[in-house]
Amino acid sequence: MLLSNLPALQVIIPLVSAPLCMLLRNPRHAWACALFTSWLVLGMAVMLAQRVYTAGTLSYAIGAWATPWGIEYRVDMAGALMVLVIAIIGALVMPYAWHSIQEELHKKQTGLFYTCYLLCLTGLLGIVVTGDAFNLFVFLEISSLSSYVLISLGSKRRALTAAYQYLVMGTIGATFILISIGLLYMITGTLNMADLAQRLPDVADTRTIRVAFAFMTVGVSIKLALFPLHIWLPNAYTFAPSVVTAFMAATATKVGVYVLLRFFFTVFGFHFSFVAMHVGEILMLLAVAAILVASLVAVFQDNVKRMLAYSSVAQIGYIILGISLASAAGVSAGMLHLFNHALIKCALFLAIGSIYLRLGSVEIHNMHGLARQMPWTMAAFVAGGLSLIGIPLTAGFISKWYLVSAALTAGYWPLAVLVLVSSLLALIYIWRVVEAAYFHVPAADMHRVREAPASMLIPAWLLIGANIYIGIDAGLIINIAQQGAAVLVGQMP
Amino acid sequence: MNLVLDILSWVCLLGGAIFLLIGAIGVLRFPDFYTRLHAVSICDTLGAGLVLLGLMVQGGLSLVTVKLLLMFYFMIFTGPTAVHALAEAALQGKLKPLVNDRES
Amino acid sequence: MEYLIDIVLLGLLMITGFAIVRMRSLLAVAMLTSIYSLLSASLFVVLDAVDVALTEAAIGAGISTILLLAAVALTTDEEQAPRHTPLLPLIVVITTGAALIYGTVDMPHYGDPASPVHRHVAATYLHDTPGEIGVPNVVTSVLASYRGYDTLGEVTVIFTAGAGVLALLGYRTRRRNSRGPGNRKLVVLRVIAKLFFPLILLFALYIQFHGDYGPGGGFQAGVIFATGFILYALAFGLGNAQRVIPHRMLHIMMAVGVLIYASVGIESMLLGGKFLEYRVLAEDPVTGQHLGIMLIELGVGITVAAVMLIIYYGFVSQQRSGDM
Amino acid sequence: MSELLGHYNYWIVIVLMMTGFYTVIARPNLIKKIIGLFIFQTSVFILFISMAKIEGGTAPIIEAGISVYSNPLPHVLILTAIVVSLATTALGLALVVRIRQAYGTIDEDDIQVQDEED
Repeated sequence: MLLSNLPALQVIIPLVSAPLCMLLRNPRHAWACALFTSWLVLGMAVMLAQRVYTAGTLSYAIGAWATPWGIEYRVDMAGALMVLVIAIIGALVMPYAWHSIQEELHKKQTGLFYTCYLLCLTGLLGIVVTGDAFNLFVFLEISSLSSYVLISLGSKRRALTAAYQYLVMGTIGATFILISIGLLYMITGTLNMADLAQRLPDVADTRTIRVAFAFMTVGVSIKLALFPLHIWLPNAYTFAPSVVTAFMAATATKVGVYVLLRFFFTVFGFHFSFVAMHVGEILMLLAVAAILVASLVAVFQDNVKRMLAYSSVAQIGYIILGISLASAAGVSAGMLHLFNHALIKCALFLAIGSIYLRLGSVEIHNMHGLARQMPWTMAAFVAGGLSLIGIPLTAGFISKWYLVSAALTAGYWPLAVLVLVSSLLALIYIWRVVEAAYFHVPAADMHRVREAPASMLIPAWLLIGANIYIGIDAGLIINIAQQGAAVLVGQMP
Repeated sequence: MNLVLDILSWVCLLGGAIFLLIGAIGVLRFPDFYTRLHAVSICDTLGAGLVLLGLMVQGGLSLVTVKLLLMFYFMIFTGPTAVHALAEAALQGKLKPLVNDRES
Repeated sequence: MEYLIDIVLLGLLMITGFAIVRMRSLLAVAMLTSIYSLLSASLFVVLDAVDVALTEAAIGAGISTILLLAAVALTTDEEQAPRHTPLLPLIVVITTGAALIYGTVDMPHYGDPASPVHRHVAATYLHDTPGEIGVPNVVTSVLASYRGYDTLGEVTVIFTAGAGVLALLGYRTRRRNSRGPGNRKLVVLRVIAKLFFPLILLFALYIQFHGDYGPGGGFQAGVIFATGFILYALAFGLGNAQRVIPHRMLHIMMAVGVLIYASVGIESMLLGGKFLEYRVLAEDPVTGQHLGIMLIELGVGITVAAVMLIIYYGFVSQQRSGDM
Repeated sequence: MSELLGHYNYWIVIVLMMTGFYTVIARPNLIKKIIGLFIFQTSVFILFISMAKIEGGTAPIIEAGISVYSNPLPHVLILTAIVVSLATTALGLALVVRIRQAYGTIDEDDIQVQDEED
């Protein structure tokens, strides 16, 4: 029963445990419930990935209704990889959450925090595994609404405005997606993605479908914070509770990228998206702008969280750049970077969260001499930073390497230069933190700062370990990314 | 017989419509809040009531008529209550009624 | 005739829409929003979407307006004049609108029976519902069975909103309201509220269980149920309403509704079917469908009613003084 | 001529959508923005329901003697979307109330001024 229903259970389990979590009055119980669920989800994600790896794409008809009539869950290799990313991050973030949340949130809110976290997990997983366009919208809203709440729980009042701004932009994005789904349905009469893909080529030459494509692209771009629609992201990441930032930076925008990939390649098809609509060129332009502008802005930030948030915008640029090359190598490089960046950014934000817990601030000018007090945390930050820059023997290097080689194969040598330049910019902004923490004279009251608890260090170091492991032996993950890309790009010439 | 019923129902419907129109004009033309409330209450009771009556005649003896009857019952209670609550709120909010011997 | 009503309603909607943009008084805008909802609900009736019309009237014109009014009362009524030239927004809006108009050119005509919308998936729902599900209201059968999973997602969305408002606004339980001198003036309202309170609850139950045969279902019923309590709270004060239905109970209800829904799905898995496959719930597949739909609609109704009340309590308990 | 008239419904709906959209992005008042979102979403609902309409059809409740029904699927989708829109509105307004408590204003420009002072 378990195995045959695995795709559905993957989403149902966190969904059911969210209301259960709310009923628990003791914060510790709520945390235990969320922790247990996250690890259960991880276990199932591993099983799911294994099954997809051996048996190929899984399809699950909910309610046993045949496909265009009922809702279908469909997991292929790319989807399994995404589920795995979300589950890993979710599972690692939860043990970390206990101390951090106890410190940053009001006691009354903690139970609800874990409920919303589980709902967000549900939404993100649901988006990835669904094979139905409207069901995607519903789960997108679950994840969005819960992330608005999670962000608004940040301790500063600006968390509220950040959440509000995200709510307004996110809802505009979701409404655009809804309009697009409506137009698609109007022309094809179906909502199932596989069925849409089958019916679209006959009607692809209508203006309605073109508009639907444009609206879908813009709507999803807001969600994944593609430049210049990223303006909600820096505030949201800066003022959200540390755990939320780490979780969302690693998963929410990545799921947006995945949705974009799904629609470009599976639903609309390579030919329509890249040849008829020229989306590759547009995306490449925006990605280049994102990488340059966001990296530059990041250099001038004093708040490390905000700096990393801008760096996230730049990194999303890399992922989109890979996709915009419209080749199997490019897409697999994009997916590889998506996976690696999730690990890197999550580790960095976890380290920053530990610093916030002990230091009460994440501004560079308050971090002078911090490395002596929090050696393990700062070491994790440095290791993550090196990976972000793309030093060899780290995961960041592998994905940038594949990205550059894909760009060169496609004949875009300026892109290789661009990657190099922005890596230098990354070096600068990481260095500013390192300089302050290692080479400046400690502030007077610095000796009171202690190292973070083990429950917060271990998740960060596990992620760093994964980073270095991938940097040394990337075979498996490259294989999965290439398989995922092959599934997506299957129909490509 | 059918013709008679039809005519009856149309008379009711048109009458209701006319009262609704009068109420609307009243809201626009009357000088202050309390007099306007007076105009509104005509819409609620007579206007809507006559329309419902007309529809009941159309419906004949059926479930629809029973439902319409319930609606009518609902309207004659809620309409005046709402107007009363509005006037009460306006009074509490220190809105002075317009007293005569002054043109507005 | 139908087209005439259609055009008139659309025209009224446009007027209301423009008025909403122009007006500065937020209280008036809130009321206009309610009118906008009510007009679109009427339009939905003309367009044969009776279930949607009922929902829009209850949610859009009812609950949303109450929330808007509460929010305005808690903040401020006057909107400041915009200080920027609206040039950039105008360009964005005009571009978007132009793109959409461009997209309409190849659309099937309004009401065209040959359009793909009516041919592909939908035709099967209409054709198969009597045999497979056995309920006359096809909207209910699609909502609860064919696309039942969407509805589970929808309940989760509402649950999320409830949890979110709780996290943001928290709650304070009020002691029983005193009968101050000001309260005497509410006597008419109180008598009527007392008279209608049971009727509203009865009507909610009717909508809940009649959803298979006519317009209605869990959502609409839940909202109407909550409206009954909101009326009670308006007339008798929040403290008294919270004595009737305390906060802790709402928390439990809100969670239990989702759990009922999900456990119907899990039960069908345990019985060897797929998730939310109702036909395995009973010997006869059609009876199974009936049972499944009834249970999940119950879950929906409970969660929606609880969340609406939680949201209302959350807003109103922010007010420092007395009655609202 | 019939070419033009065939789409008039959609065109008005698009104007309505853009009215809401404009209110969201042009108005600095936070409550007005939420109202704008609400109008925007409600208008999208009308778009969906318009496409479900079939000439000479009735509401999709099966009855003997009627053969043409409007399409039930968009109705179902919009039922879901209405609930989603309510959820968004409620959450947005709750945020606005909290922002007012924290900042003492619900005007975007004023908030920005205060944020820069921080």
